[in-house]
Amino acid sequence: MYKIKLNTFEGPLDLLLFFIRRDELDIYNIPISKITKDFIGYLDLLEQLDLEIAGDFLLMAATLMQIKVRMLLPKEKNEEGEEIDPRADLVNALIEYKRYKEMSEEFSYLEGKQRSVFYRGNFEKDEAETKPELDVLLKNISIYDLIKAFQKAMMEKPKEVVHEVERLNVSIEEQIDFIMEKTKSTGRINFINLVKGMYEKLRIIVTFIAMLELIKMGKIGLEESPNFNDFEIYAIENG
Amino acid sequence: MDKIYNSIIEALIFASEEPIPASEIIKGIKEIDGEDTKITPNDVEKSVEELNQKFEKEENSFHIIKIANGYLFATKSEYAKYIGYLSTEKTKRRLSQAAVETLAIIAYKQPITKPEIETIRGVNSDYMINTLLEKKLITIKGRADSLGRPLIYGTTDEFLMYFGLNKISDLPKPREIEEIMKDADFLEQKRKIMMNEIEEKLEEDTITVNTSDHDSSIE
Amino acid sequence: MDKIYNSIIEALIFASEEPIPASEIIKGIKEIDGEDTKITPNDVEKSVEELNQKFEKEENSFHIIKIANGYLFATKSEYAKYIGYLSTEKTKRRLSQAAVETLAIIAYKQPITKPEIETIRGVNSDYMINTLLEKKLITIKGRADSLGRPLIYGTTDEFLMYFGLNKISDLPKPREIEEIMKDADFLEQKRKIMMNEIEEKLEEDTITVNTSDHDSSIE
Repeated sequence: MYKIKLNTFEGPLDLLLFFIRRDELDIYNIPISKITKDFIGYLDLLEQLDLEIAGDFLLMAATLMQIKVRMLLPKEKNEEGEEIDPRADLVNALIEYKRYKEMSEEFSYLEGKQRSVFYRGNFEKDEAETKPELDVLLKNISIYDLIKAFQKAMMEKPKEVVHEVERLNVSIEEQIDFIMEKTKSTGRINFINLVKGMYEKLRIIVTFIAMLELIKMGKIGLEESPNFNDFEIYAIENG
Repeated sequence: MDKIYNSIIEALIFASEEPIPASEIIKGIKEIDGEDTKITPNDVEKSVEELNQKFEKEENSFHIIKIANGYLFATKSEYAKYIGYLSTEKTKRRLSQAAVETLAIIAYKQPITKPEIETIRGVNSDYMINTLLEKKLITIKGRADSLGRPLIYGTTDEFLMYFGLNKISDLPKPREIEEIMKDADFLEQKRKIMMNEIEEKLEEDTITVNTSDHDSSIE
Repeated sequence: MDKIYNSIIEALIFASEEPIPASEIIKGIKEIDGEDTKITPNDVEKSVEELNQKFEKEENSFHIIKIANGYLFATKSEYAKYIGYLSTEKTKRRLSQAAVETLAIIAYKQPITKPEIETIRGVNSDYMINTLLEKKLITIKGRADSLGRPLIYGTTDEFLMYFGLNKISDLPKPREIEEIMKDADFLEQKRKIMMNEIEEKLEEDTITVNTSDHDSSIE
């Protein structure tokens, strides 16, 4: 019985590092022909197992073959006249990758250590004296949270409520503006007059709520009207 | 009962997400130290008393309380005013969820009116809009031509700065994120099918695949 | 600073569900005791040290740790097995090797774009990035100025919490490249054994690897 891990290789760089390690190759002087052979051998093996080979691996195979060809040609030179090793880019990529791969072992160690740490689980009986005030603070919000919130809002967009709002086309805010304009231009106004010409019952209700809102805000006041079942609305200065 | 159990009981009560009954505490200890560990609900009760005496003596700001369904830690009431400050902070954070939603809708749909925002959110948004205005994350851009001429809102330069963006078109398109997700799903499925095939193939070849280091991983 | 603040600081940290920064502790105390209360982050640090000495001496099962830019109560690891048995919280799965690898690259190279991540890893990383975003271990920090204006990624406070780090600069230092190269005891060592075994096995099974086109040597 042999124990193996086939999903061991995270990608072509990982596989190349394996060959380098296995055969104790000098990473700065990779025998490109041998490593290409091994690499393609591995792909052939996957193929024989009827596995689809990821594009990243095929790209690397092509890169290796290209390097192999360039090794046979006269060396190119850089601006300082030094020969360019066709393997240089690959070597750098391998070293960079190896560096982070090694660090990820450290991360896994930290992860494991942290798993044996537990935090306090229940806070329900902590007494808190002051009532929280309602002030909003955007804390640790990222663009990602923004997109998520938007997608969620659009997905959960209520359908039926929408209908009513659209049909009526009136909001408390608009009616607040409407009342403020009326009271400013006419000084005082009877509620009956205020809603005169409003045919939808809901619009009148919204206007009434807007009026209550304004009273709460201290922007208008009410007074009994000489007319039965009516009252007068007046604007409050500095309100 | 051994004195060491005081600390274990303390740890179990501390970390438990629900008030923990004596029976659960005993279960946890026996599971680790063996079924024949001698510990009774009475021992647990005594341990908790000893712990509380220690907390009293050491002037700790917390103690263990017993409620109907078990034991749990609580801070002492003399610290309530300080804790009150904390819960205020917590409420602020929770509220910020609604603010983010409102801000997100304005950012992506601008220029947008309040009725339009409320249509999407399904709730009155006066408070959120005012708060965002106060924080200068949004601003009034004018009035719409529609009936009632409602105010229209858009984001500010402060908004861009807050999120590290140069211009509003730099906002990631929801589509961009969806594409990453879709690609990812596709790739993952491909990988899974591939791994299944490898495993099947290897089983046929009577090679066992040992994934011991990895079988608890998610991706 | 008055000794009494030890207990208040203890209470504030104990009652906080998230790591609480020294600045928040000071804000909380000043909020209640007045703006002119004399207390500095250094005082808080000293208080925490004194508290931890007490928890050590009194054999409490928990102590205060510094994590994700704040203070938080946590159990000592020797109690993990007892809690682990009863708690569901930590039975969550570990990150896969690929996820940790991607995360390591982002942590050290942040802010970093997806193309940059993929260049280092040598593989498509959509799925990994999406997984890490979902787990809130990374987040979008904005857009790069480079061609195509790709999104840039960085780590979060949740990342620090997950790995038990106080701040990003506490990350283990990557070793110098020369040092890595000298090290004979690298992780591939383990694989070497495993791969030799599979190759032997496959040879036995007379699966031939076709390398005929590629064996012309040039070195």
